[in-house]
Amino acid sequence: MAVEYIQPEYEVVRNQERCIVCRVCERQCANQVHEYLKDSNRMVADDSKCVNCHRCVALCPTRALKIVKSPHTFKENTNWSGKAISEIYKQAESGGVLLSSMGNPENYPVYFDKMLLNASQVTNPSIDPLREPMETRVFLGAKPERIERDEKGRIIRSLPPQIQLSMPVMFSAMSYGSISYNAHESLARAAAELGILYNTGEGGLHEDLYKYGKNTIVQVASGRFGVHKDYLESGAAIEIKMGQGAKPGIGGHLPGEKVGMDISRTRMIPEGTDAISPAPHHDIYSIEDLRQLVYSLKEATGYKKPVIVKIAAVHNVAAIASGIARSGADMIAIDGFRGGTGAAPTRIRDHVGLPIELALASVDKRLRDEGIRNRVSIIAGGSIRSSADVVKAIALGADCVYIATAALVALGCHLCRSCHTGKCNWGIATQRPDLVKRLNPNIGFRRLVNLLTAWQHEIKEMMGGMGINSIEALRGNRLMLRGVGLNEKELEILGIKHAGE
Amino acid sequence: MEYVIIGNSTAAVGAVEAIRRNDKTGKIVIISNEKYHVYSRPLISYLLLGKTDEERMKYRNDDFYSEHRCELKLGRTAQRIDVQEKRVILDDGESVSYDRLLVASGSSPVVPPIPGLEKVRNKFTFTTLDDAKSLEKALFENARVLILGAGLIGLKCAEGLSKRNVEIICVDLSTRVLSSILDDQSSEIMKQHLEDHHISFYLGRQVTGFKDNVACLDDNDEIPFDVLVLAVGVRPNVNLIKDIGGKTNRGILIDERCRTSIPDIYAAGDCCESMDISSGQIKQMALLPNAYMQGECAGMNMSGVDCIFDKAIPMNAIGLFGKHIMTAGTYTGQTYYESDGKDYKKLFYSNNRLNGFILIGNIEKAGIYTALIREKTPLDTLDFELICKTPGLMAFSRETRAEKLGGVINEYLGSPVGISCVE
Amino acid sequence: MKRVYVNEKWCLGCHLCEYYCAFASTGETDMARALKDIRINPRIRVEECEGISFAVSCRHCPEPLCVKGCITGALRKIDGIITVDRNRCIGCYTCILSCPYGAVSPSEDGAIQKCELCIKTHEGTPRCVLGCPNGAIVFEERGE
Amino acid sequence: MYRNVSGCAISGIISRSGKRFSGERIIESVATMRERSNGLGGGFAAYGIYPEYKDYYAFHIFYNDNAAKKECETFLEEHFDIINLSRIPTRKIPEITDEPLIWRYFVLPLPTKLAASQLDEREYVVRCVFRINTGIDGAYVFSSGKNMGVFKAVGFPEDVGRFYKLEEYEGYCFTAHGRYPTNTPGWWGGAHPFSLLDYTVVHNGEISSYDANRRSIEMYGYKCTLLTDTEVIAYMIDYLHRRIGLTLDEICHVFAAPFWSTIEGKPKQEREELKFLRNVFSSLLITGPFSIIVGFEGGMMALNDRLKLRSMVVGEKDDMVYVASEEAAIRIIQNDLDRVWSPMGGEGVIVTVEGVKN
Repeated sequence: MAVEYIQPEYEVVRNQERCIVCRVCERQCANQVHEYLKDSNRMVADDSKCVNCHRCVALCPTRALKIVKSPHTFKENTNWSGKAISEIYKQAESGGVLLSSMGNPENYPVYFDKMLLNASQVTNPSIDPLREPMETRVFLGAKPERIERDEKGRIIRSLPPQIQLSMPVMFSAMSYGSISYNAHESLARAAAELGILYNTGEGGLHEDLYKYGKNTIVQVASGRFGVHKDYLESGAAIEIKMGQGAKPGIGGHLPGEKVGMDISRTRMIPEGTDAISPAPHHDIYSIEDLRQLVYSLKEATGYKKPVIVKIAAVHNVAAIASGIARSGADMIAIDGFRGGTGAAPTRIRDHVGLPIELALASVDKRLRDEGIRNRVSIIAGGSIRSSADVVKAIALGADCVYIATAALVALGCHLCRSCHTGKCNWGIATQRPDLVKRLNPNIGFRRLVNLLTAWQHEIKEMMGGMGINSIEALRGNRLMLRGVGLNEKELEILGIKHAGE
Repeated sequence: MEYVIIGNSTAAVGAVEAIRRNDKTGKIVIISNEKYHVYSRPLISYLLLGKTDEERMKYRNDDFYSEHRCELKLGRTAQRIDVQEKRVILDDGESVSYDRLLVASGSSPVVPPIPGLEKVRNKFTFTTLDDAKSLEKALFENARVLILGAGLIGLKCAEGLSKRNVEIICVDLSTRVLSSILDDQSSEIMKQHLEDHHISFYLGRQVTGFKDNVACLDDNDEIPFDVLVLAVGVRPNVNLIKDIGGKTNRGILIDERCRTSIPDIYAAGDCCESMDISSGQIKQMALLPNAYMQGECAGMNMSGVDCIFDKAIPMNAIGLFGKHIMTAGTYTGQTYYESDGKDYKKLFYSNNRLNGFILIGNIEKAGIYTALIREKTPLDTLDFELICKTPGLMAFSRETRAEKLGGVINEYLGSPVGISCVE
Repeated sequence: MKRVYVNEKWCLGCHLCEYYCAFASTGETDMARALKDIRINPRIRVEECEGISFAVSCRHCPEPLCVKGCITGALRKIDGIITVDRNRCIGCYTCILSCPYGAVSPSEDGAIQKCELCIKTHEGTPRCVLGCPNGAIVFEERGE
Repeated sequence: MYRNVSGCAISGIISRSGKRFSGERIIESVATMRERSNGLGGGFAAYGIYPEYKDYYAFHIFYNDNAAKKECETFLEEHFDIINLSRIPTRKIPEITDEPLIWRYFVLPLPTKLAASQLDEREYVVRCVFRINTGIDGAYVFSSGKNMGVFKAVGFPEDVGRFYKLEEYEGYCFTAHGRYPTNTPGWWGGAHPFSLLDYTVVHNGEISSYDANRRSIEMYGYKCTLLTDTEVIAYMIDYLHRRIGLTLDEICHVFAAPFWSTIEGKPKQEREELKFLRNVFSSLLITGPFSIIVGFEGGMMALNDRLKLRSMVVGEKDDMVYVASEEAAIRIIQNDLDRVWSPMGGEGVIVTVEGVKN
């Protein structure tokens, strides 16, 4: 095209003094940014192809590369940002819906960053996790409202199915298809090693990973891909996906080119066909329908598996959660609007949903107000970035959190937000064998284990500082939180006081 | 246990190292008619060339004998073996008793029966350090050196002399250089290369006689020379065994455990003949690697550990004026061939096996071809077309590669089922 | 003994091992300075073909044909590691002819070179292993 | 909403045989620990003091003024049969000032009202107490059990005891509390013990699980108006003991649950029980330092947090059992002890009067 409306976002800066022409950048860039010029024996780059994934930067052995934001600018103003302008150019050219990946990047408040944690001083000793037991084990599942005793007066210990986790963090749903086999294997093995769960997402479960079933949540989504009896029985829990924080109200679409032999078999669809998850479940048009699916799944698995219902955080999330709690579900997963995705319409990703912090606070409060909080466990997801976010989410009232983006980042993801291209240079969001092999699960699983081990240490440190040595005493303990820079309404919804109060 | 080794070169070292692996205390006696610490014979040409010196020619470090606790009888010749008494009688009458004896007596240069040879001044053979030292002493500026034989020894000698400001003339009965290891075309390439380095050849010619220091050829040409090097071949030293009725042919006959036909007597190295597994023939393969491995095999068996060496093949790595030649095996069967006139590659194969090869120039990873011959690898188990073009592990199956490179062994899989989360 | 093992399943064909190997033998502290405008001649080599790649370096065989065949005694096996005394090596390349892995190669000065597990230049893990981004080359004790 | 953060002294005395004794001894005991109080609150719970009205709920109520009293009494009359009402006798002493109107009522639920409510009698009483405490401004029921009473005020505990003429009461069990609140002005209702029905709690400590416990217990209809640890603990005891039906022993395993590592080491049956309790009642786990003495009809229970971050000593002499923050507070009233020990963190000490089941 003669007119270039859109200019490269990044520039690849190469320090020719340091470049030894090893060509690793060229070999490792699936976007073919780098090129070797034989005549002059030097490397050059085509900035327009760069997605800023940093694969070349990370592998350059002489640190000769860096990627900088292009100083190119439109005549922007507050209203017409460069992004707004380029998006118009793109749509004027393509006539299509804009697609994006990963979580909402826009400048909405991040409430986790506006809450501070408490610590003990004088009147109540802080507890040193290096010296005293510091417990992060949690149980997920419905709790009985009364107890019964046998004829000897002993408590009858029959409970609805429970999940025991070594720490209140799980890997949330990412389908095999949206991410690679090696990414899945890394998650599965890390979950097994850590004593937590990972989630298959809606793409079914590769037969090689059935052995990690006790650490697996099997998801049932609107496309019902890969759902069969063995699949349901293989997992520790079943999740019904009603919605996803990154794209509430929107289904999923795995392009046919990603549906190779293994994925085709796992999803139970023909090779090369698009895998389209409808926006709604076509058998769930009401809460009663959901209840039927919950019980169908329980019936199918002999009431041995807890059922999770996952919803996107939307405006009336509290009422929806209340309905779900009464539908027989054992757990509710709430996914905030910053949650990641392999691909979502940009407008949906950037403009729909709620911050998880507010959604979580209002759901927890609503369920308590209705006296049904113990009927369900709450799993909060949608951009939990650190152990501090975990602690804050638990203090707001979550039983457990879901992480996905953080896990991918641990696996090497650089948040270039180009998942939808299928050319993930880090071997995560791709099905191209040459790219998939870049993620060695032996390394990947170890990095995930390291990440959560580190988080667990930090969680223990923060708990110890608060004088709490079992994480259940942190759950819903909102006095441990104080807001900074929040208005009355925000504080009210979060159920916390302002710092200094 | 008393071990006696006749000879102090490669095979002897192989035997000593093997014996000491199994027997730390037994007595080892080494008898050699040379007075030197063990040195590498093939290096004598490099000594002439100035690329090495006597110190660096030592095949093993100075402390080799003490470390391996060997008793040395150097400059002494083993005259005969007394099989009944199990002892070796030396030239000075001393007798050395043995429980196990290794004959690693090597070979001697062939001196052809040419009329007038006895009157030639400055004539040398070229297999020992003393040979090289004597030859060096006889050299002078612009001397004409006539080398009889364009084989491995003759040409290495020629190269060794090349920096000495002497004229080098090579005569060989064969019409080709290195006729024992090269075929016509490769031989021609090497001849060109050698001529480019100022070696003159008289090929397909016979020296019929000498008139003092003039060689007379069969076509009546006469070549005057100052120094004569006889490099027409070597003959195994078999007499010690032959004298006591042991089986010999051109060389001493040994089995795959390096045993001679006489109990408790082993033989190894250039004095032997053994099976060339690339051709299935028994032949003399006077090659250093074989000598070491035969010596090692003999040493193992002598010290009580059963060991078989049945992987002997002819193989030669030789560099001449910067051009490297590698050959191995037997040149029979179908061929794969590529050459640009300077470099050369020919592979010989039949019956699903690689029989031999000749490489000139690009010798990268040649050992992979050697291994195919040595291991008799069925060619249909690998990508033969690929390996012909490029020797490498790529041509093998994934499983074979994994085995060779260790990739599949003990790959850490974490805990297949770790901490269960199910109540 | 710890050895280098290669698993082609994870080899990306990035050739970084070769560069880290070449760098290791320079004794320099900065790779850019060490290898700028240099055509590297590493002791570990990546074989590549149609999407398959793997690095090959000396296996330090229990029965090393290179050592047994070495005409000068320059190649020795010391504490399980096959090392070359470059002072003794005269470049006959019998070892190249012997090595079934193709793991010995000529160096610039004519003497041979091969992987010596970096023992002459660095402590600890060989540099190719450290430089491999994907765990395709590992340095492990696996028993013999 | 301000939450009380406090350090304190606690003491308790019980006769296992149910023998009644004067309140003088508990005053003497708690007075020893004056150092642990700061004059901002003190109080006592006394059991077995109203034998003549043992079948009636004894409401002790603070009124800010007569208007509140009137409103409250109207409410009481609507819901209860009031057998007896009187001012609680007090003694004017300079150490105790600003006292509210302090009244005592012996009541039984009106049978018609009770039947109409479809509630269990005790639940009916609890709801009425909450109605008064949260609905009637200036009225506060601080004691509502049978044959027992709470006496508390702003002041040092020994002064509070003298103020209420506690030496004139005889009971089989007394508990006492001297308060050292760190950040709130004293308020009569805020003093300990905290009670609901016959459950009373005196507590020394500051629990870090407060808001988790509070938000959890409020789900069951309790309203934590005082924002004290003691209040929430009292409600949790009421909930678990009266409503869920856990034994006191089981309650100890909920409040001060053994660490998982300890649980894993137990025999299967016990392990499963402990795990069940921890899992099902995880929100009622109490973390942070505490030592509590819980009084109830026919018994007393003492419990420390599981790390034993607060001191607590138990002494025994014949049928008497003494619990106090400090051994000196026991020795002062009974130096000749058969046995004295410090319970382990999380080890509940439950003493019941013979013939009474808990």
